[in-house]
Amino acid sequence: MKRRGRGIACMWYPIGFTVAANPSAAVVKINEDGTATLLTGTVETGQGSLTILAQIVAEELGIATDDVHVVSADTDTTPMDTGAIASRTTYVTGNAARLAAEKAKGILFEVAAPLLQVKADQLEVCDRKIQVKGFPQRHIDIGDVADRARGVNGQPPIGSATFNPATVALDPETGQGKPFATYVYATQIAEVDVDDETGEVEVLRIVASHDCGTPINPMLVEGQVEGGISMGVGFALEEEILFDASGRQVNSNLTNYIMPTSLDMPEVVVEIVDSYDPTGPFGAKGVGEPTCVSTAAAILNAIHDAVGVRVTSLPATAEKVYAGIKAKRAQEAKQITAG
Amino acid sequence: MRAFDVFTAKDSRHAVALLAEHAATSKVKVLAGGTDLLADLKFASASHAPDVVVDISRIEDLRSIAVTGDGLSIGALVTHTEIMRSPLIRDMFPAMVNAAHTIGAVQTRNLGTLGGNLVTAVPSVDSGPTLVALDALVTVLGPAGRRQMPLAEFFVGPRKTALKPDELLLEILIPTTSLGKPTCFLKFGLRKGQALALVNVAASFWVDRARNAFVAPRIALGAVAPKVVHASTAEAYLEGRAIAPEAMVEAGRLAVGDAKPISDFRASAEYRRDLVAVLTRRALEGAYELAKAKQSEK
Amino acid sequence: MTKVTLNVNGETRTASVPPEMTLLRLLREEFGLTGAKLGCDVGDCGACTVIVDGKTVNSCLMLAPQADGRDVLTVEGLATMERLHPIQKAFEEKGSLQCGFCGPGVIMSAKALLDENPDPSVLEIRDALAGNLCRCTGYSKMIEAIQDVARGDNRQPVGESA
Amino acid sequence: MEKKPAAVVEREARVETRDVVEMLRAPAAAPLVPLPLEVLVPEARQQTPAVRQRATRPDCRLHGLGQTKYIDDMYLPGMLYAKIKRAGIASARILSVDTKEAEAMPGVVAVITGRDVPVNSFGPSLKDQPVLADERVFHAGDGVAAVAAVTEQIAAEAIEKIKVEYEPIRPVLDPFESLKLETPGLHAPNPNIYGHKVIKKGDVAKGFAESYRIFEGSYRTQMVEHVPLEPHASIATWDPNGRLTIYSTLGRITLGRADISRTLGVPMSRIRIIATIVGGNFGGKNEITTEPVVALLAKKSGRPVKCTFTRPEEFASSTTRHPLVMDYKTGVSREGRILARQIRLVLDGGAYCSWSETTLGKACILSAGPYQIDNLYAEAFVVYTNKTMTGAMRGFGAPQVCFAYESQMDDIATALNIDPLEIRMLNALKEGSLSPTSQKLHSVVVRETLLQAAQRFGWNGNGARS
Repeated sequence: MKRRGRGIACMWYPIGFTVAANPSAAVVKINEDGTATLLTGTVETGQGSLTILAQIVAEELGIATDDVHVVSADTDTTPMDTGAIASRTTYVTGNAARLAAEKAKGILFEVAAPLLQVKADQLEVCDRKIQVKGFPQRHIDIGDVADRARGVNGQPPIGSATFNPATVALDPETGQGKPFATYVYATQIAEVDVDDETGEVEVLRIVASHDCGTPINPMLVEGQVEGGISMGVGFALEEEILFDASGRQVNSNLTNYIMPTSLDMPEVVVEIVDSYDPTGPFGAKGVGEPTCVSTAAAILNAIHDAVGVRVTSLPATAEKVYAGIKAKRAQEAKQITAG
Repeated sequence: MRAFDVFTAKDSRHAVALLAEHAATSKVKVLAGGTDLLADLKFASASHAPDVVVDISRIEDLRSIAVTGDGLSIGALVTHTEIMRSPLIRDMFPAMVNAAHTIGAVQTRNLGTLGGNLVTAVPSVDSGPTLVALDALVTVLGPAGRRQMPLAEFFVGPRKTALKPDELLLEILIPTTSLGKPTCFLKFGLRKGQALALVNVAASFWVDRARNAFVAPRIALGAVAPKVVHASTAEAYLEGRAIAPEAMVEAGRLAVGDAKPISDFRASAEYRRDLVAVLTRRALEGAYELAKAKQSEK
Repeated sequence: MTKVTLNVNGETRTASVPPEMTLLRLLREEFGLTGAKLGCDVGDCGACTVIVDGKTVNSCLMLAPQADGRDVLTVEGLATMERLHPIQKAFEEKGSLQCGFCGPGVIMSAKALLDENPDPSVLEIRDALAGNLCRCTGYSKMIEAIQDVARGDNRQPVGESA
Repeated sequence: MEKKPAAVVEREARVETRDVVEMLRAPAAAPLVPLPLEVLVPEARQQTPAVRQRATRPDCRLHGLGQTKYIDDMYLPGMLYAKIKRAGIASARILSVDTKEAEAMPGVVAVITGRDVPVNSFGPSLKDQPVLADERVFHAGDGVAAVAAVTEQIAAEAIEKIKVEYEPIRPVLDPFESLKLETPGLHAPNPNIYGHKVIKKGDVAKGFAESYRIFEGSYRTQMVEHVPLEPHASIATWDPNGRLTIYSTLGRITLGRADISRTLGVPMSRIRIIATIVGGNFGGKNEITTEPVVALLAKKSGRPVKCTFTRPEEFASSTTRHPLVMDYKTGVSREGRILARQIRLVLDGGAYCSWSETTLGKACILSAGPYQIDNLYAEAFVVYTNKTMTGAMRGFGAPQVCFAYESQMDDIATALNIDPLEIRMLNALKEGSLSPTSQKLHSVVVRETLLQAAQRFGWNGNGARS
């Protein structure tokens, strides 16, 4: 018989390295037509980080995502970056990119200020224009300013910046200190069916609520959460590298290392919670790793809710769940006899 | 993959001739769908790799699905996808469709053939239990001509069949006596997509309507013995017995005794035994549901 | 060496190859069509999926000589000079691909599915993609994109939409 | 059997009679691939402000067209293919490596062993990992030699002809055996416990004394592979100024360059690393693997050299997620508030340190869960074993400890008959809460995520069971 259960799990997760410096540098070049190029040493490994960085630079410059081209991952041409690790790209590289864009923008403001007859600090960007704060009708096209910066002022608008998360070393005795600049939080709830005659677990639905600060790109955040959950489902129920007695792997292929296929994935519902981190670029934190953290815990709690079995070692294969069910029945039978 | 020569057979006789020609001097493998063979050869050691591959994938005379005077004949090169889509098979043996559906994924089912699946003869062969439960026969062709044998005897052991090096599997025949026999196939794997069976079971029986009793019950178990086996004790117990839930439970219990599972990295023998009991009972229930549905259709 | 002649994306192509060469290597190494990927080389991951005579296959599990005389469609054969294929457009708009390595295979599986079944259920889509492993996306946005195409939300090619 | 397939005879003849250069097979001229060179840009990419837009990815368009060039899709003129010989034994001393037969094979251009690596050690914190094992094998996936040949097929056959003589050493596979003092140090003089971390806050003894009930549990997790769909790959090519360019699947090029510079003994200014688009990382591509090998083979052969992992190598010769054994003891008040928690974590680090230090630290700090706990003692150890090396993997220990703390949280809720949502709301960190390291936290939204998820799920608060 199939038994339904639900389980909840929440988590917290930091952005960046533990105390250790993990800086990013960035260079933003505003082209003569008001579009921009970002140089970053980070690597696109699938998350969409280059698009996120383009959005951050675009936001800072008041232009559109498509106006920003990103050059990445070449040690000859791009500045130092700690890399695609530790859920740090949006926050750390994003801060560096925003600061670099801000510096380049400062050059444009210097050029635009006399034209608009105000001081540079009275200017802002909006919709590909540089305008006077409070007087949006007084504006100049950003492309015109950029071209003038080069051709008249002889000062091409290029900015470079670095960012390193603020941390405080941990006390070696007590571990007290500030290991990370910021953290994200999340809750996932799983609904499962457990076949009480075989131990087979079917994950029906996972609802996930994640904090990433400001979602720079909600679509890409959802993609991270959905993907992280699939990794979490595998971690919970299926995946394990196994060794023989001599220490050699016995399932080092995708036939026998069981990871979720499309048929094994539940319906996934993603919510992004309202959140803003003043230390992040436009309030953003990060989302890569945390997405797979609470899935297994939620599923295991749902299994417990369904059949009353607490599996304490992962993965909770059908065999383990069934062994738990059998043991529980034997225990109950004993109690009945004893009673 | 190591180098080998490929000879393409035009028809089944040509294939047998090619096998006869090369088997004496070379290590020869037959290529049908290739989904098992090529996967095996990719990382094969020198001692295991063939020198010659006889490609039978272009043979046209082994692709038909037809009812003949002897029963339902399925050519060895019929793919799993073709089985799933055959109206004839869908109608007569939904269990075969279900079994085919559990093999690999779309890509493998499009290439993989019924004959290839059977010849591979892994203990968990997903095409095996349903056909064994239906008392299927196989026809093979060799230099001396054709011979026929029950599929249950064609399977000899893990990755071993009764096929001689110069013989070719031609067709699978489900005898007239089994046509339309209510059958249910169930497979238990470690995931839903692209799963290998920890246990697979097929159950099949006719219903004596007057007595509502089991007639000619067959239960075939896969992945729990060196080859697909009949759960003979359970079959004997059910023969002529009134159909009742308790009888199905008992048959499941007895089937466990007919299984000789091993423990491996996928599952323990103990768990496989428990699964045999559950799946056997459920397969009997499933076959009975089918029998009742067929009855009400009439 | 064996001579093989096949139709690839509508063009007749010929190559002389070792008989044990797979269709995947033929496409990638001889024809320079690197859309189909080598992810596992044994038919588990589906990154090498192409369509042969209307059916998806793992091109790592087919010998090049077996493809002789057949029609092969690869991911490179879907778009035109003017526009993306509707599935490609939907995948882009939904953000269905992350690292993208499984993408060409997934898109070919989706194409074969929609060719045969223009209005698939979610379960049918999941079944059609079960041979294409993806580690990034959890498959969700792929399934949504395929539903979009089936519903006709994306019938209109990118190059022509207003 | 003696008889060689005609195809082999034919090809060997070709290789023997021709100059190797002639054997190099540049791909035939690429066929016309229709590409929409100008398609409309989706609206979200053109909007201002840019942030919060569901902007599409230009790289996603290339992926969908099959036009993204991953490393394995790249070919440089004259390129050779490398394969790495794997030890296949978990623990041994290498007595000898005989590469003569492989070197003599037609089509083989260069062969190297661990002794050819200028500085044969690297690692993000401890430099305990060799590029190719030279004296000692620490796990079965260790490389011991590598071959560059004109085809991948020849390279694969050549590594089978390399003969390695081993003196087997009994492998240590269980982290608890490794922990024991009498177990010989695997990486002597380094101790088997190569990382240790403590987080101490408040007074756990006092907290337990004040507790209404104390719960104890032990939890274990497994070794997991990242399974990027794209296997690790790299191509190395040198120019006549002694400059090395490596195209690589690395996710961290600047730190990767440091490791390559160190192992090759080449200044960083002479190394260029280009990481096009990586086909999945998840932490598994944060360290060099094939890069120094292809660089050395390219130098020896004077040709560009590519190496792509097979899927089995992906499992056995790259990092994995740390298995953990986690002991939790938690004291709670009658209302379910956590008053004290004591945790011990043992991480199985496998053969090499890799990112264990980071994993150890994060696991230890995060092990308390997103809860306000005034009295906490968490201690973590990481030990060597002769299994596949562990390293960075999505979550750095967090998925493991979350499984433990959230499993125990539900057990506490069940025992006290409190709804699982309620007990979490009661204990959750809040704005300004002090973390286990006494960091004052900001932008804390644990409770908001709990409520949002519960509402969307339809959690109706009747989770308490007696």
